[in-house]
Amino acid sequence: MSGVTLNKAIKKYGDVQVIHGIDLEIDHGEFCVFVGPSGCGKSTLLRMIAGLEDTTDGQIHIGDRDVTTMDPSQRGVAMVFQTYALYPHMTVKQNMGFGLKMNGHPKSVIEEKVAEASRILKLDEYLSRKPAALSGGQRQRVSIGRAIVRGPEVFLFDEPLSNLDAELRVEMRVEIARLHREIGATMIYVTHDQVEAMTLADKIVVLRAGVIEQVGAPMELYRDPDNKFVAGFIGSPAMNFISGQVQKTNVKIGATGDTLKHKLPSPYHGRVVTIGLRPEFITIDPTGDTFSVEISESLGGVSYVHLRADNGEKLIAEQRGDIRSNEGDRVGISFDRDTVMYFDTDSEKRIRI
Amino acid sequence: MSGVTLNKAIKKYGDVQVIHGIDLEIDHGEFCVFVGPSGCGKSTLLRMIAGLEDTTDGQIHIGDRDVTTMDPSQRGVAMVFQTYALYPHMTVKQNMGFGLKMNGHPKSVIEEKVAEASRILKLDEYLSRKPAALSGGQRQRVSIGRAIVRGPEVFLFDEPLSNLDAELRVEMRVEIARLHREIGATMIYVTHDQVEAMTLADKIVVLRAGVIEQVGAPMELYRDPDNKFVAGFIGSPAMNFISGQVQKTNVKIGATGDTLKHKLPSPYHGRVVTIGLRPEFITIDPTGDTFSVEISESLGGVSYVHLRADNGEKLIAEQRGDIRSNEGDRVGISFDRDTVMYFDTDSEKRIRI
Amino acid sequence: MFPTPIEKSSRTWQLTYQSLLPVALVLWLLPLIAVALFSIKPAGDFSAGNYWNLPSQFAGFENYGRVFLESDMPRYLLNSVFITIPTVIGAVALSAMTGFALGIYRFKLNLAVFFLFVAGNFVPFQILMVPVRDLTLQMGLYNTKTGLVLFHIAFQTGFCTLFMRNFIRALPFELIEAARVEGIAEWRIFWYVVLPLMKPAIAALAVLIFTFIWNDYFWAVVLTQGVESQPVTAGITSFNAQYRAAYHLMSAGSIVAAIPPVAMFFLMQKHFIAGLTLGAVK
Amino acid sequence: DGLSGDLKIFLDTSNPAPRETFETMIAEFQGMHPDLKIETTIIDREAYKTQIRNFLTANAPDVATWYAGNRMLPYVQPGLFEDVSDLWEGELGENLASTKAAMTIDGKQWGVPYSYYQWGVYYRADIYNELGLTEPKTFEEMKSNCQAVLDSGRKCYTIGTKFLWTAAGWFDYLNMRTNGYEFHMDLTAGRVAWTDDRVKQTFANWRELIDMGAFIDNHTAYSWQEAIPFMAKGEAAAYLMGNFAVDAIKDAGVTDDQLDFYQFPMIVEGVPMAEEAPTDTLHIPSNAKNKANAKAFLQYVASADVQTEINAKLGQLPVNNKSSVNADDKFVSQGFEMLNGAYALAQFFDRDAPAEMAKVGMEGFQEFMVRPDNLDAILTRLDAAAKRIYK
Amino acid sequence: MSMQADHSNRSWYKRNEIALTPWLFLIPGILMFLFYVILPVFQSFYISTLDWDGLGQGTSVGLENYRELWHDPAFYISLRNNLIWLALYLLAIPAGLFIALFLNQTVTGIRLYKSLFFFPFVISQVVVGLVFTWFYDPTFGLLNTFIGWFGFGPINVLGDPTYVTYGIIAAGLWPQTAYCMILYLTGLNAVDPEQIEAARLDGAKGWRMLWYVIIPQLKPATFIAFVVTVIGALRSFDLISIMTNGGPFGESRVLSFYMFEVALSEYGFRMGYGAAIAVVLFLIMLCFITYFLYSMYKEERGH
Ligand SMILES: Nc1ncnc2c1ncn2[C@@H]1O[C@H](COP(=O)(O)OP(=O)(O)OP(=O)(O)O)[C@@H](O)[C@H]1O
Ligand SMILES: Nc1ncnc2c1ncn2[C@@H]1O[C@H](COP(=O)(O)OP(=O)(O)OP(=O)(O)O)[C@@H](O)[C@H]1O
Ligand SMILES: [Mg+2]
Ligand SMILES: [Mg+2]
Repeated sequence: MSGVTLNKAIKKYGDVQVIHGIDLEIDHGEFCVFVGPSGCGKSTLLRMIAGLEDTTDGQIHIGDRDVTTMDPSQRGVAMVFQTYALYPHMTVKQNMGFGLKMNGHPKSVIEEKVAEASRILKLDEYLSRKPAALSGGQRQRVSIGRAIVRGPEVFLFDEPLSNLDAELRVEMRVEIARLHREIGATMIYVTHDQVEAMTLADKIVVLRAGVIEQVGAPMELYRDPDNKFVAGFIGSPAMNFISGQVQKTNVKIGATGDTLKHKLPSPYHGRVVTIGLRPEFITIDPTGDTFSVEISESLGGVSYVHLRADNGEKLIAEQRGDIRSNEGDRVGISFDRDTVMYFDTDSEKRIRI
Repeated sequence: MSGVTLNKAIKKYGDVQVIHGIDLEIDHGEFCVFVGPSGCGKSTLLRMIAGLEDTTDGQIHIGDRDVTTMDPSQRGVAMVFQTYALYPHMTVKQNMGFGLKMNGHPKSVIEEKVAEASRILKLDEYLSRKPAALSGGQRQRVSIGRAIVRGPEVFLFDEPLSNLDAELRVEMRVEIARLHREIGATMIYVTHDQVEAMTLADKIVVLRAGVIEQVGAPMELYRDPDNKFVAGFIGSPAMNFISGQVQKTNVKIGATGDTLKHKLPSPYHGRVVTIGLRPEFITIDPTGDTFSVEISESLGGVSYVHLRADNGEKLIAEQRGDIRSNEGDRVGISFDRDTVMYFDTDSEKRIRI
Repeated sequence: MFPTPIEKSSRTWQLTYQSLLPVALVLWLLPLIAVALFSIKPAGDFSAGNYWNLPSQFAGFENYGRVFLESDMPRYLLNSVFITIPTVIGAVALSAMTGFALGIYRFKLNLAVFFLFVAGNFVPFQILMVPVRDLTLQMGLYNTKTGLVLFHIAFQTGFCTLFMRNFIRALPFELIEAARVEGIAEWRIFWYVVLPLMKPAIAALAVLIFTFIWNDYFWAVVLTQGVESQPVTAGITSFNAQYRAAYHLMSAGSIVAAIPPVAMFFLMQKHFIAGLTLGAVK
Repeated sequence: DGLSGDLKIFLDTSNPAPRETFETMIAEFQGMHPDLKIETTIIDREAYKTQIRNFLTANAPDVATWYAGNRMLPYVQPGLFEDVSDLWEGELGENLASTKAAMTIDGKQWGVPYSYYQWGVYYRADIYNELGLTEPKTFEEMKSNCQAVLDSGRKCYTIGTKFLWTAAGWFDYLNMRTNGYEFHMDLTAGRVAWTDDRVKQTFANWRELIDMGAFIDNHTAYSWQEAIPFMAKGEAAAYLMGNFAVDAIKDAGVTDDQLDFYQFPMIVEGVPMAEEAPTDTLHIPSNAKNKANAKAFLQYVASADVQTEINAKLGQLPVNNKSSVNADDKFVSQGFEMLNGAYALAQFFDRDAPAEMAKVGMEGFQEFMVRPDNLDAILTRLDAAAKRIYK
Repeated sequence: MSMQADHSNRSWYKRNEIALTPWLFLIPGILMFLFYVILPVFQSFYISTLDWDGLGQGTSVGLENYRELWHDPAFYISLRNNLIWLALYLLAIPAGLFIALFLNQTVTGIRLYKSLFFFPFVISQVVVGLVFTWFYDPTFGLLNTFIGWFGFGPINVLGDPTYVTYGIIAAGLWPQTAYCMILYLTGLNAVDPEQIEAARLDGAKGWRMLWYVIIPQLKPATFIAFVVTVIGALRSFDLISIMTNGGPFGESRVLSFYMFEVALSEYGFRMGYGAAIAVVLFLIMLCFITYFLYSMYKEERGH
């Protein structure tokens, strides 16, 4: 049993607190992704689990062992770095076997484990090359191989793909998903790439400023975000936010003047709330006249139409198929009432209805 | 009249030929984007137009002047670099006015032109800052300003946005589009970003290994590519390619065993061709049983379903809405017959029908 | 041991380390501290055999006073200044130009010329002694500061070129291209674009060359003699011959000779270290 | 009749006393010729020996100090010293007659002497008294004295051989006392092989002293000045040196009463007693620009009164026989007496032998003093060097 | 627009500006360097075939100087000492690394400590030589005072032929170690922290971390330290001149000092012979120059 449990984990650098008491449970074999804006503490949290940063307060358990004060090498974790962190002076084989060698494993065992990892990662051909003679994707594969060889209970990834180009990124992403299925170990993965988070995760942890905003499966976060931050963060292009005036039984949209038949809790009556509308749920109505098209960006199968309402609010709508809107056109929009979300404008909390 | 014309332009580095006789006409005021895989010669071609690389053979005309052997400064071009190439020891104002100053223009003229450019780019506030005190997007704006100030006939951009982060990239992309509309000068733009190419270009030039594969408007290339390379290059996710067996009046798809009622030219009869199918035109049929779902990547509004046929061929299908396929499911696919393209398997040429 | 930062280790080890530092420093600088101590001792301490105890009285003013007032040291110091400063200016100026030419332009002999400078820089300079001395004699520059300065400039150009060229190589080439597209003459590119960007390199190099030249002894002995042109390194030997066995004065003289480069190092520390690393490791 | 123009003088009198003497003397000369622009450069004595060749060719002064004897040869031969035979005509020549031979090469004179001085053994009279010793007259006495000194926990002789030449003083005396002046001159002139048995005899005598432990330890680390404190502190009893050392010894704290002097004792009966008496000289480089002024200066320095005056201060002997010796200085007067009675005067090893030979030879002496067992190898080496140098 | 130009009547210079400019910039530097450095190297080769006292005309003696060198014991002593210098001077590299590791911490005032440790490199070798001469002095030197406490008896380091070269090298190691130290300190700054973290996860600690992970990453610094140390060892002159003047009886000479002595000292002025020694020294250095240029060439090509 090698889940990871954080219990009120706190990290301070001097007087600056960057992790504010995180409670989190990651089950054995789960693929958990940390996302959040830059500087929110994703890497710090991961490194605390790895033992590369001291935990100022609180506990970290891996399986049933309290590892809070253990050495990194004793925690049974392996880490894959954004910059690969391969030893440039060692061959691929030596890189992968280094950890075992340092821990005094016999040569034959090392050979065997390296062979197995390189088979899984299709690196056999490159075993005697130095990292400098490998492409970016191959390097990242080696650094994953180095992790596999040590047979850890928990894999930690810190933005492992962000140094690769778009094509390779897709390829490696699929590879990591396959690896997870194959090995079945617990994996914790830091990224700021939407697609990676959505496609890889069993569980996404959204962090902001050292605090967890929401934890859940990808589609759970997409469909049912707890607050405006999570709603805006998950999904691409990002959710549109416009203002609405709450009335007794409905909400009046500022940009269009339309009303939505939604009864919000009474404390909101008469107040302004934030309405969230995903671009993919908006349909453009060429006969309407509430928005003007600012730019229409066509990417082939899909176009993004930038709309501006007369009150200055902006929306992006996704448009599929062959209908094209042109710049300067006047259009209207329509959407399914059920796809709309409401947020408290001040607290940014979701107003569930 | 300041279009750009290339006439059998050739570039050799020593014995290595990297540009193989390019013929190209770019009209006055046109926004032309060069795309192609890394190393295909996009930058080289742009730098030949700028005069930063000698042209080994062939001619380059700007307007009606043959500029093939001219100095960069005499060609009436301005260039915007990926790394901005701002002079770090000069203020924004000095950066923008430097070229004019060195060429002996009077101070008043310089002031005026700088003021105008900074107005267009909304840089007025920053005129007395040094580049180090600017954000990436502002720097790129200054470097564009420097180009504007000189009032060139042709603007050259070499991956101007690739050093910016995703959000800024979108913003600057829109800005460049606006600039082009406003100034109306000829612009040549190198990128390897699909979205930039599709959204900015009047005309896209697809290069491969120093040769032009196809020239055309973005949607033209999307809808009517000349060959498999262009078809695969334009559009994201990339077009799927599967094999088909040509029969007299129809084509039999290897993966599904279905036949398409398409009469291909007779030389192909009995041969195998490549069938191109865009992911966005594939609909998944949950009742079918021709493919197994390998992975389904859900991004919220859209999912990419990786399918594998029993003959080992793979497809990616885009799926919208709430229907989800799960890994291991057996499904079928359907698509509009008209969205299919055929390619010669050997020459990779498009087979038009 | 390395990568464990000290702040992560145990409290006792931290304290041990903190107290070890000054001890190590004193041991390391022991010879120097001794000389400094010598230089403020009165003569009597030495004849009394009191070499290593604290001075019986502070005689610093007297000793240093004699160095400055009763010997040629001030003239030697001045000579050093007049040799070092022009050399620094000359070598930096020449190498800024050569570095620019070799760093920016691609021409056939580029690498050959560059390697010529590098190889020349590593020559054991003793091989130049006989011919250079002869050359200087023939030009009538023997025993002049000019003769010494000219040679130093030429020889240092090798090292400085290596340094400058590598620095310029590391500048973004787009800056040059941007300027070329703007129609700026090449020499103006040098003057207005490259030179301002080279300021840190120039500062680092200037400090480095300053110490090299100030501390030169060999060429001072080969190309000059006598108080009218010899720098302080050579002067100190005459000074010491004059006061042989007068350890307090010799020490004071040595300290005086050592102070300018040390002061330079302290004032310009950042540049100095940048110079060493840039020049060497690039 | 004041001179005018420039006069550039290079001196090697870098020790404090001689330095001051010369500065005073030049100031007086300046007083006589107020229009003359005199520029004096005083160079470290050891460095001067290296630099003279340079400045004679490149940057010649009008007057330069140097040494008599063979030591002039390397500069006379290539024509770097001016022939000053005309100064020697007439009265001055007669007055300086005793050194004329030492100043003559090819029948011409190449400079004028200003001083010479005796060598001998300076010793701590108080220690000798304490031990009941007297000045030795023979080598046997010298050794027995030495044994007594050693037994008292002191060393017999201090010496600092870092700059080599001090060891040559010992060799010169031992060789002249063992084999005689003529043999010594033949040896330094390359007419006798270094492997000759007679030379070995000289070294054998020297070795007796070395084996006794007569010399201070670690002498290779010291210059002659740095060797003085051993004597001053009473750790060593005597010092074989030139008379110029007296000042320095006294400066180190030895009083006039404590210090005395004796002639290097006889070793082989019947060998006439020759002495070391190096002559310091002044020359005019042929490249000098103000030769007339220079000659006037030389004449001035050679004159009886000036020699009297400067030598009194230097604690050395005037060459001009019209000058008077400072009778108040017991070392000077003793030395004067000793030299007057000398069978012959040698200049010093490094002035009698050619420069290169001197260097190789003195290195050999130093090595011998540290590793006497290497004698054969040393002598073979010296012989090989001599064959090349004297060819 | 503003940038139209009539390229018909551009001056010849204008048309060839890019090709000509580098040479215009190079000329002063190249001339100076050729004149004072490159030509003299070849002149030295020529002079080494002469019997010449530095005045007037030399006479050609062919390879006579080299033949004499072959039989000259002093030459072999110098050569031997040069090799000792080369070998022992390299100790500055591990010593510098050791101190750098020691100082590579972040505690208050560490910058000052680093600077003070760097001192010996900044002061002139003349002063270093003097300081160490006194340090070694057999009567009052600190060294002997120190070992005196343990009942060992004075060692006459600079006066004893068996110790003298080692004594001088030790003095030379002092500034050289400081030099290597600073190179390593900057090298350590450039060590990739992620690799160290990776190694920590791999369980590498202490010496094994140093040996397997840190030192390989310091290779560039080591290379430079090696080059400057070799050059320094072969150029060594100042210390010998100041501390022993080659003695006792020539036992501390190295080639560069010996050639100075032969060519320019009071007893010498055998320019040809001196040049011959210089040529030998140059040939030894040539091995290293070639190695260095070769590495640089590889690097340049690599880009
Ligand atoms: N050594 C340190 N000392 C002080 N503050 C630090 C240190 N390391 C990180 N921080 C701060 O801790 C916060 C969290 O940093 P962290 O690197 O974990 O962010 P992140 O979420 O990984 O961001 P990114 O997406 O940019 O990698 C940041 O505000 C950062 O400034
Ligand atoms: N100076 C040069 N010498 C030799 N070959 C060169 C040189 N510069 C470029 N090339 C080669 O020319 C080809 C085209 O290079 P270019 O930089 O134009 O590619 P690109 O399409 O801009 O690629 P990227 O998208 O990576 O910028 C490449 O194969 C490259 O290796
Ligand atoms: Mg991070
Ligand atoms: Mg490019």
